Amino acid sequence: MIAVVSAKPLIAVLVSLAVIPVLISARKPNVRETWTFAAALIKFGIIASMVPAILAGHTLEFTIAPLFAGIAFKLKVDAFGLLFALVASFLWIVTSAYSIGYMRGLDEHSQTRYFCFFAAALSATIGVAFSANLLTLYIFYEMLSLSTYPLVTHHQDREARSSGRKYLFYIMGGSIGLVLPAMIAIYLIAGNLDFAAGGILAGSIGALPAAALLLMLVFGFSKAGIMPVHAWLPAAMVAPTPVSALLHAVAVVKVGVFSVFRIITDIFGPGMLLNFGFDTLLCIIAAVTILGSSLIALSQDNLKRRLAFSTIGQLSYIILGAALLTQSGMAGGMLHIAMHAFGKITLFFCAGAIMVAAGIKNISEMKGLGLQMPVTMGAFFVGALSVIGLPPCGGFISKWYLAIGTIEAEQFLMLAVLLASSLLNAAYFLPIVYRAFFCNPDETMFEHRIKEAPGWCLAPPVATAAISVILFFYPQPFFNLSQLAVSRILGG
Amino acid sequence: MKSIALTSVALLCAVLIYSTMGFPAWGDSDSPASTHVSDYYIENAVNDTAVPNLVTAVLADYRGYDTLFETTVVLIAGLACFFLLRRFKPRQPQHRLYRHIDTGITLIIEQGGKEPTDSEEFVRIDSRWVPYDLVIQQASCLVIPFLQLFALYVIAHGHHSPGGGFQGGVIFGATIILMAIANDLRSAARRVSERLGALMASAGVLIYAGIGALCILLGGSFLDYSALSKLFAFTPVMARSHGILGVEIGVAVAVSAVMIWIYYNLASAGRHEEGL
Amino acid sequence: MEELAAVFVARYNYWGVIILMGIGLYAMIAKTNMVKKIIGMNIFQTAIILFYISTAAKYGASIPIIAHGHGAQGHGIRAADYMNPLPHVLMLTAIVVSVATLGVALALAVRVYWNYDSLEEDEILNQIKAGQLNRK
Amino acid sequence: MTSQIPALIIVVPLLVSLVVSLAAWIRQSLCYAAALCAMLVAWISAILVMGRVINQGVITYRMAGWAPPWGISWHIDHFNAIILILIATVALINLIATRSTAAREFEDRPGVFYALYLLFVTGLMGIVITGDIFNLYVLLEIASLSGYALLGMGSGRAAVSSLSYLFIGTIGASLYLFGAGYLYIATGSLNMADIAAILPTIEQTGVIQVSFILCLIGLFMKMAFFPLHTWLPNAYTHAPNSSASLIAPLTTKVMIYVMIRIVLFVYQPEFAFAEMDIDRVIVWLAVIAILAGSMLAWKQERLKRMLAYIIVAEVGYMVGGFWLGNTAGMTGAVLHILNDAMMTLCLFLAAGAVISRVQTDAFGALQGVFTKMPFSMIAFVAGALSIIGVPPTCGFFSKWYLISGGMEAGHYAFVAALIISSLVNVLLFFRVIEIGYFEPFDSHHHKNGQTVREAPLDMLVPLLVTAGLLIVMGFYANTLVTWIVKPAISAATMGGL
Repeated sequence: MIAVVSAKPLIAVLVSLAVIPVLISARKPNVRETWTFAAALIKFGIIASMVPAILAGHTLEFTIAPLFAGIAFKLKVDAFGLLFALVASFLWIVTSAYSIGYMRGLDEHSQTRYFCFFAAALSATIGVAFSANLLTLYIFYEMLSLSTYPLVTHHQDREARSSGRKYLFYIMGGSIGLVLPAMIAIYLIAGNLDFAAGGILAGSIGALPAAALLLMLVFGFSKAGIMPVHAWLPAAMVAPTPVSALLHAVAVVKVGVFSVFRIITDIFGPGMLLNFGFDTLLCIIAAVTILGSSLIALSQDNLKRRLAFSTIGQLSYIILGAALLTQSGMAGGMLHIAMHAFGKITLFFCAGAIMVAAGIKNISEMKGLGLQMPVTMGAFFVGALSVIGLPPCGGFISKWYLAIGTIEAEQFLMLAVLLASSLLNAAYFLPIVYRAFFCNPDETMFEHRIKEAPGWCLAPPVATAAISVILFFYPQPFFNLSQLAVSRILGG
Repeated sequence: MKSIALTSVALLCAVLIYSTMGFPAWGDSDSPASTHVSDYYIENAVNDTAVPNLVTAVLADYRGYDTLFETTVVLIAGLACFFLLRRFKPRQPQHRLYRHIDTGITLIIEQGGKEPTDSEEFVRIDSRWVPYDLVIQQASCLVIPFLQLFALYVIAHGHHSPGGGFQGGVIFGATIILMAIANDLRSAARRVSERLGALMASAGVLIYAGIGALCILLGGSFLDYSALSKLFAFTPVMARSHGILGVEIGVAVAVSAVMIWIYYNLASAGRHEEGL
Repeated sequence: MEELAAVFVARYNYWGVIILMGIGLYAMIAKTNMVKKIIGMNIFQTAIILFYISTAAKYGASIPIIAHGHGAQGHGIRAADYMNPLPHVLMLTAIVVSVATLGVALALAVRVYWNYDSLEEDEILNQIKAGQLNRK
Repeated sequence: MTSQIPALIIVVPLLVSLVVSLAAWIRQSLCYAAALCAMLVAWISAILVMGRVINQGVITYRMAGWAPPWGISWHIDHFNAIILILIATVALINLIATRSTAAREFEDRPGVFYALYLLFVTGLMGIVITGDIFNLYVLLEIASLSGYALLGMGSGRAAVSSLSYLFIGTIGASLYLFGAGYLYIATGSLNMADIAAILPTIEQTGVIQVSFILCLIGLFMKMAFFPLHTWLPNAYTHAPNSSASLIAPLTTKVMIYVMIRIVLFVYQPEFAFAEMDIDRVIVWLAVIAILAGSMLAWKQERLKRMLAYIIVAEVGYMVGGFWLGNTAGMTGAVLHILNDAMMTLCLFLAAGAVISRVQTDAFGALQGVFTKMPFSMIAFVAGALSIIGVPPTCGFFSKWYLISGGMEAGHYAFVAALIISSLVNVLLFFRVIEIGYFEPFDSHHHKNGQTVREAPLDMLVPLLVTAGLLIVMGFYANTLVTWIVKPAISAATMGGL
């Protein structure tokens, strides 16, 4: 393993920030959107260009500034971070396209502000993925929280206001109230906050304080949506759909999960967690969230809210994968970051397309919609399959590894939870598809025929759905990265 | 409230009185306060500065930096009173009052009436109750010159006897205030106008600070008067002595002017007319 | 008894000063009239000035002006013969500061009087409260 | 001649203030330019002095050429050099930013305003630079008296608030003077270094203890340490904007500097921490101060008043951090002096910008300010985030040190208070932000058809510079700590506590 000093990670983070002044000064929407696209493409290009080096077993590092004794503001690209960054930056391209269609389609106000903060949020996301230590991660995490606040509250109405409050309460409350003191305590105990395979706390802390710190961090990174700190996510669904799609299905929530994953593997370390038996504790926390959220999702009529609760459950799959502390479990968790991202973003895109074309938000109003919007609902079906974890979609692969992981770890109860949850997933997704394709619409519902959403809104879900399928047959890029990452964690 | 105040103050006093038990006895010439630093002043001040009045020597030389700011504090008080109180827009009175100086009769002139501005025999006053007392006016006329002379003596003789810029300046300022009390604000302001007072106040401190800054230009530290010997044909020790005199003059100018300025603003609530 | 007297004689002026300070402080806390508070403040500051001056005293010493200073050029000056000049110097400064404070305080009091036509704390507070109610 | 550079820091503003007060009677228009030049010179010389301190160590400047215990001398080390830069920077930025505000607020007396402004700055810098406990008192009064005048010039309640500030401030300063008198009786000296050398050698008779307590209480009054804070909110709320944004960031911070200076360099840690044994009590008081300040801020309905109560809480941060008595806590306290001054400046300037356009700072009137004044509000948000302690703004870094200091000392109540206060700050600021951001601009609210638009450039540029500095200081926090704060503290504590 060779640590290569390279400015690439920094540039990858800064690209989207650099484009903000251009966005502000651009008067015409076309220019603004072109620049957003350009930034997204460049960002993805830079991140993709790091893949060969990482696959060759190197890491890329860049120290920006020293912050405290022993901690620097430092970026480091390893396989896991790159996996996440690849997913997020690729989906930004797709989402940019979708944003254009959606924002124009609904004629939203303050589009400049929207694109600016979107770009800032992406910078923060990539920053989290490339953080070399907990403090750097925390800095980007906070940056992400704040840059998404104007996006969540984009509509600036009463509902947005109360959602924004909830969002801040959970996210900032968690990060300032729990993560910050826990982080400082860890710094005082370990002397640094670097992410290191095998953890930095091993051997220097007793079981009880370790449990306290672990819980503070797991619940403090409330973006991961672990129950009971999940309530912000359904509330945040008041945001415009592209925001929900990219940020609340991919970037923001996955940042939370990614942080928890890092805590488990690189701060506490598998050895220590096994010693103290915390793996079971984490598994139970994850299992409760998985089942609980799926049950709640069943009862939601608003499509976006149902998707939100589904997301909460799927996030805990990833945490479950990490908590299993086995080869396949971890690999499954990491893969799920990618697979779920493609599946869920498809679903959100479809929900948005339905909003734009038909103005429908609730599932009960979607009878017969499949006949009117066959492409959209087809993509929705593929996405749903992927999230449920059925072949031929990518979601199957990650769930497969998770299941193997539970067996490896001899946590058979967790296997049962996984299976039960898959059933529940099917139970809340398939009726939507069924209703759309096989129920006859009520007489009054579609008086005039609904057209498919405009091309900008339609192409992205189709593309992501297609990729979901492709990933089933060809998961190698993500699979190789996850294997590399896991071998570093467990081999170290 | 009062009882709480009383008990807490009494408690504080008790603690402080108890703490005095650790003090050296009063008048003990071996106490730290009377030996450590002060002995140096007593034994060396005359050699260092050629000023027999130790208080003056310490005040204007050893601790001249303190004294500079002490003078500045006075200036700040003047500036603050002006800043807070001065009202430039005069009231537009219904009528103007003039007093016939010889008889003491007050004339009320309504708006539009002919005003006796060109006559020597009338003086404008601001309110009917402006005192007019021949005995006081004449007595103050007699006293004021001597008081001012005395003020100058106190300033000039600060090197050898109790006195100096502050004391002299205050006496000088008090003479003008006496004039304002004995006559009225207008007649005092005719002698020393507000503008003059304000300029003198700043100029006085400027003399002090300027001498200090001059020492820097001549290669010494700030306020190191011995550097002045390069400019004049003094020995460094005499330069200190003369520097102290210069500084004292600055202090006197500033203090006297500020006293007058504060009085004008306070006594008239910023209008510079008679009466609050 | 004699010991007690000795203690008293050695410290009574400090005690007096402290009591004077207490009086001033009490006036500042307990009096509601602004001018009385200002007077209390002056008493308080004067007490501290006296406190410092007390430390300058030496038994059997003269005022701190060197006799025949010019001729002797400082030879044979005994420190014990002269009072400590330093506290005098310091207190000259403190006096000036307290005068300046008095001036600023009075100027502020005049402004207060313009606004509220009163120098009584309670009345001013009432007016402030009433003003706030009116605004609401 | 380079040895005279330290003198410029004090002498130039002093001389120019005198020139300005002369010019006020001759040509008012010269005053601003002169004040600006003076602040620039002072700022540059403060930076040069910092450079010399870093390269050559402590600078001792002998006033009038007399050696320390007899004459007054300045003692410039890392600690006061950086505070000098801070004061000069804040004063300079504020001078530029409030030019038009001052012209409006003091239409017929700007000259005297600038004279007092410079004298206030001179006083503060003199407090910081001096090495003599009595000289410190004199300059304290310089700064205070000009401060009373500047604060009292506002309309409405300003005079009464300023007068009560004057009462409490005078008691505080007099108690300090009284404490200094006790010290003088015990040691016979007024020079800080000299006293520090004498104190360990003399017999303890309680005099030193009492002097310590008197000084401390006096300074607590001056720095508005809860429950002696009552003067602060009123004085800052009703003051003219151009003086509030100068005085609010600096006064309390300089007083905390004085406390640290006196405790570490006069009484010395061994006495102050080990013998007096009041450190835990003071940290508990700080905990109460932090919580009370935050809670009281929550109850306010005006921007400046809310900020004033936040200052009360922040004073608790610094006092508590210092009295934790370990290196991390003290580092946090010193760093927070710098950061808090800049944050407060940023917020007060932003509030001033808003007031200059909206005419009031009542929360109800702030509707839609985000759309009308986006850049001012960006700066406001930056200041708010810094107060909350969000990285990478500087507030985060000092909070980090404070919290880790609290953890090291095992004072978990202090840690909890810091965290709670951060969370309350989130609520406080987002309440304001919500009003400005969500509620549409309502033209009915604004009488006389006032067109609310972005603040003028001469106000906006310094404001944005300040906001930018908050982030720059965040990134350079480590540099500040290793180059300046660490040497400052270790000089006093001989490397360890």
